[in-house]
Amino acid sequence: MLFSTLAMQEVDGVVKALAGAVQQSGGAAPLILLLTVFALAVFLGVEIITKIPPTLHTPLMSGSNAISGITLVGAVLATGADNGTWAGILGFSAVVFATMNVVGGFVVTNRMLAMFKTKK
Amino acid sequence: MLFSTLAMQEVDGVVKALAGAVQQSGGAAPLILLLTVFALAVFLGVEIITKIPPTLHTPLMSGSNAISGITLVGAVLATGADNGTWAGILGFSAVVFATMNVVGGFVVTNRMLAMFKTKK
Amino acid sequence: MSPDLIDLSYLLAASLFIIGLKGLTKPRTAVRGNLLGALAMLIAVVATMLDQNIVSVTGLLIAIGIGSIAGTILALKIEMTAMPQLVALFNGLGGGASVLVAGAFLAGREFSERVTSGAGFADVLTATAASGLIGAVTLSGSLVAFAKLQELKFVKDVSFPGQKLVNLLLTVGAIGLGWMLVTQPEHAQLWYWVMAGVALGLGVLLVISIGGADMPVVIALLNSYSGLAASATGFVLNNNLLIIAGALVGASGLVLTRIMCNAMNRSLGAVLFGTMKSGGSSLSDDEVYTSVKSTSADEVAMMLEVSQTVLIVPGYGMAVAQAQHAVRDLTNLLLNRDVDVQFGIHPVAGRMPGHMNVLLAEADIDYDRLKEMDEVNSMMDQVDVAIVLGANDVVNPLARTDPDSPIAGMPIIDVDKARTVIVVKRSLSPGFAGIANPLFAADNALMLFGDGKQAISEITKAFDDA
Amino acid sequence: MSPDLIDLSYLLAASLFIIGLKGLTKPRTAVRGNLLGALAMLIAVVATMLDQNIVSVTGLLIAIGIGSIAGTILALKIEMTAMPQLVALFNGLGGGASVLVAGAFLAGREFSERVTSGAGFADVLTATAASGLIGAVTLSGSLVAFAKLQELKFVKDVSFPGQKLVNLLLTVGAIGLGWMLVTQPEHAQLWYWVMAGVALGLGVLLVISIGGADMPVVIALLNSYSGLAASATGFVLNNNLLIIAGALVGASGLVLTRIMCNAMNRSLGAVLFGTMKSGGSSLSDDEVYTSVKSTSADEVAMMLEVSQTVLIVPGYGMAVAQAQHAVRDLTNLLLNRDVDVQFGIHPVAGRMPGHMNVLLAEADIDYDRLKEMDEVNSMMDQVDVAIVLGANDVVNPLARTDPDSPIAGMPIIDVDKARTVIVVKRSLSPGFAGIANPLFAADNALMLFGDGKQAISEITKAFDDA
Ligand SMILES: NC(=O)c1ccc[n+]([C@@H]2O[C@H](COP(=O)([O-])OP(=O)(O)OC[C@H]3O[C@@H](n4cnc5c(N)ncnc54)[C@H](OP(=O)(O)O)[C@@H]3O)[C@@H](O)[C@H]2O)c1
Ligand SMILES: NC(=O)c1ccc[n+]([C@@H]2O[C@H](COP(=O)([O-])OP(=O)(O)OC[C@H]3O[C@@H](n4cnc5c(N)ncnc54)[C@H](OP(=O)(O)O)[C@@H]3O)[C@@H](O)[C@H]2O)c1
Repeated sequence: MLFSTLAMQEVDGVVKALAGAVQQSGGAAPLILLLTVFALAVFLGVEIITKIPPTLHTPLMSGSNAISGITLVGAVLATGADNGTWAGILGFSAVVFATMNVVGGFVVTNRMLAMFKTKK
Repeated sequence: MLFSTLAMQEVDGVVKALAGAVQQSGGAAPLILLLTVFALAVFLGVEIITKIPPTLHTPLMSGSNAISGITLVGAVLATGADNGTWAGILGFSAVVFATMNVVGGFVVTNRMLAMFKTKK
Repeated sequence: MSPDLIDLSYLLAASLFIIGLKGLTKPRTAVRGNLLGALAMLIAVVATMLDQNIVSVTGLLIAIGIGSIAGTILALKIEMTAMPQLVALFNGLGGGASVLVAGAFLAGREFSERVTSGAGFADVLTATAASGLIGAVTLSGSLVAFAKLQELKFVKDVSFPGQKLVNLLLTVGAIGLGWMLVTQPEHAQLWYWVMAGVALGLGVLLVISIGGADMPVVIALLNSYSGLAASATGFVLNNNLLIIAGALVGASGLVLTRIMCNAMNRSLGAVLFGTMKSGGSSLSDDEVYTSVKSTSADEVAMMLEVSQTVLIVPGYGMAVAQAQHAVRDLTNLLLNRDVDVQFGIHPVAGRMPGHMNVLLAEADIDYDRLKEMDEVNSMMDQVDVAIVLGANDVVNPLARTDPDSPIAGMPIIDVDKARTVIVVKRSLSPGFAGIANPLFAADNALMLFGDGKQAISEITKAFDDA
Repeated sequence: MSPDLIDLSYLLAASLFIIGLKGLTKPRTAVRGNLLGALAMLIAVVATMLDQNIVSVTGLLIAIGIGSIAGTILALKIEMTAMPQLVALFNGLGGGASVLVAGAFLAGREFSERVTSGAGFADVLTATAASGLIGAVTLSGSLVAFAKLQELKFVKDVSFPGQKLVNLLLTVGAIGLGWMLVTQPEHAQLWYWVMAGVALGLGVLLVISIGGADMPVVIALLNSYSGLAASATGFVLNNNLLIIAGALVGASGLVLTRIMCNAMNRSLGAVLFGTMKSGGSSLSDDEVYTSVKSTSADEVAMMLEVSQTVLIVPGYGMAVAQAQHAVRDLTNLLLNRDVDVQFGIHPVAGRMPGHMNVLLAEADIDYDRLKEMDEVNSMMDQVDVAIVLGANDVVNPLARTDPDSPIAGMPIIDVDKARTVIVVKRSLSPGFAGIANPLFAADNALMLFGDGKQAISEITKAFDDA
């Protein structure tokens, strides 16, 4: 008797938990998901770069530097929302900085790479 | 006429269902996160394999085949919860199949690779 | 175990899978890579089982026990030559597991609750359909590939007019049934199993028409499918680990398929759409074998004595005859007498990629002597005697000359350009692709009929006595 | 734009970043890779701006306009030789942006609501602290690197006793302040800015003691940091795209750092902990330059006439003199007279990795003639005349012989082992590392004093007249 009641309770718990687990990503799991994404991207970055010829070290450095200016997206979000003057100023400066990083980075990389082009 | 109306209704249903799925999560859409994880893993898989010597084709095939037996985790979840006899049978068979895939795959890969070992 | 801990274990397992897979791509780290993969799997399964939700642990353990024992026995008892079919079989089981897991999900309590509640979950249903469809194609396709490689009598190359159309119809039908599943979740199980049935048929038809020579490519592709099926199952269960591991295998399988296609000069498209040319002779034996000369072990030994460079090109026959140790002895003897010995390894010699490397490594032959096809072909004019040991298709000049042959365009080892070619095999019967080989009748070719191991031993003996 | 569409755009952008980064690693696809990266960034920014939550579009556009114009002008106007400092500068700006964004988050409305509600969000706070800390170190460190490379007068190599201890204290202090931020969210802004200030100081101290010769490694490392800072910002804002792009850059920067460390024979650990040896002469000029012989363009031309193999080793001086076109003319002339000309490219010749390749490519010199260090060193005994053109540190034999020199252990191009060495430079003054070079006084070495471009032109003329 007691045992079967216990089992029933357990089963009940299980069902609830399973239901929770399946919808989970809204609730408990986002941090883990974000960490997973981070880990995968790190592995990917390592794999991609591992065999690069010295000639391309500098273009890669400046090109990937431009990519790291992705903070621009964060800056746009920060300045865009209505968050008061102080946050606005911070956001505005962040956008200026990040844009310089991004635009300047891609342009200078392109300029550098243009020199390698085989001119026939 | 009739046909097109029916089709329209059907499509409507699917769109609503899809929208529902996404909203249900609240905040960051889980489906997108899962898709992101999937995409990253695909990129990673491609990068990792691109330069593999022919000697290792078969071990890689059987080793990665063993990894694809990860369905085992799904099978364990399926058989573990109390879902009725039919689901239980399906789950049980799935566990047997997947375990054979996993265990057999790793063992046979190991056996194959053991032959390459330099015996001094 | 708390959900967080489980998630962390999954993240750890995923990382280990990645590192393991990477290890598998380098000879030095391959063994460790494989073990890391196994460790990752162990962590994943144990973490899952420690989940409080798991109720019937006994049943689970029984199932795992059965699977482990069966898998281990198969893996340990199988002949080396039968490895490829074993991989195909395991692969099919993996696909089958995906079908069953998705099916169990539809039969489960949570699913019926969600259907009753009327909440939309088209994404999960789509993933379920994908899991079932891809899994079923993988299952039946792999089993057919298994049967073909095992040369089971009841499986023939089947092709009939309109086959492509039938394949297309089945594909459309299976997808349509999947669509019904998504739109009518009340009848999910019905649609699901019908769809799975159709997909099983599709898998059979897709693979059954493909010539055996292309089987390694098919297996690599099916391997990729089984990964994708696992990934789809991950979307069904909202499980990251399944998604990642499945995607890794899916992608790497696809890349491997492409690499192997290049090695055999097949287009990936032709594989994907099941339109590879099947085997079938374009020239009759009588036409080809007009002037075959045969030789003896003594004569070969004499030729070797006056040679400077000997090239050995092994093939499936060496595996069958288990001649690798005899080859090692001959090699050592020749090297002692200052005859240079090299091995020409064709990427698809034997019945699995790397088959020859495995066997020669088993016999302790120096790794540096195993040369890849391109390298060997560029030094062919310096080869005094080329010994073709149980190889056939991989040295068949028809690949270069006859655009209608089933191996047309496959790069071969050009032994016909060596000074003298000795072909060691038991008869004039064809190899895997089932076609005659004009090499055997070439002016510079001599046949040494007999079992590979015995023939090589005889040569060694004759050479040693001389 | 609906949240879903934005998320999908982010996924697309992330994929493009990956493909672009991959493209950047191969000469053939590098240009396209860079453009794909830019496209991805455009998609990401536009998608973000179409978010309904964005209120003040005007301000945003102004900020973006300012940044774009300033960035473009800098990028287009800068001398090729000043590229490295420009990259350092941009990198610092990126780090600074991370500091500001995390700061803006703490100053924002959503944050104060969450603090008032009392809901725990230690993970987000940790990410905020990381973003500020790493970003600030990147900012100040990059600016110092910029100043050093630009050779600004007010930045000297600073090192004082107990520097390591101070660095350690600052690191611990910054982390401690971050911890305060996490535990006392009410005072988050206070702790945050104090922490950022300490981290700025740390960045300065870490980089200021590092010798200029190691600067490229430092920049690669700071580049990696700026990626990690962006990733941390992604955790703050719960934004996948930032996490992925940042992690890609973080990882690739680290790998690049390691590759460059290997090229310069520095340990990664020494870079990470800011303990690289600083420049400083170990031998005085008088000791080294006892028997320097100088020569003339005519004499060199005569030597070239009787040479079969000429090796040109360019360095920073070629960049300063813009001598690459003169070199091209000399090369073509020599080739016409059947003298073989090769180029020895040291991985850190010049002021940025690949600097020499860029310049020589600009002058249309055949890519195949540019040989990497190892290859050149192994053929050095066949070189009749080695022309060292404005290079100094990369051919300094002290790297091999003097374990106390700041370049000790760096692999060099062994021109001292060629038959004759001609060194073209304006004086005996040292190169980047600031140390004397015994090569100039070697028996087989002749100095040709003068500006690089002019000297080479004179040689060409003398050779042509002969
Ligand atoms: N490597 C892979 O991944 C893989 C996988 C599946 C299929 N394949 C296909 O298999 C073929 C491989 O070419 P291959 O040249 O290695 O082999 P093959 O073309 O199949 O020829 C093998 C030859 O070995 C001979 N042989 C069999 N047993 C022997 C014994 N005991 N002693 C001596 N000779 C014996 C046979 O002739 P007798 O009967 O006259 O002795 C046969 O002609 C290709 O068509 C390839 O596409 C490759
Ligand atoms: N490649 C990189 O990534 C990078 C980045 C930063 C730092 N570094 C460091 O920079 C150094 C590079 O070595 P390096 O050998 O290329 O250069 P270097 O050691 O800096 O020597 C350059 C030499 O060029 C001469 N020079 C300057 N202007 C000249 C002109 N107009 N005509 C002729 N000669 C001229 C200078 O001597 P005079 O003044 O007597 O003419 C100087 O000795 C290494 O220490 C490296 O670690 C490299």
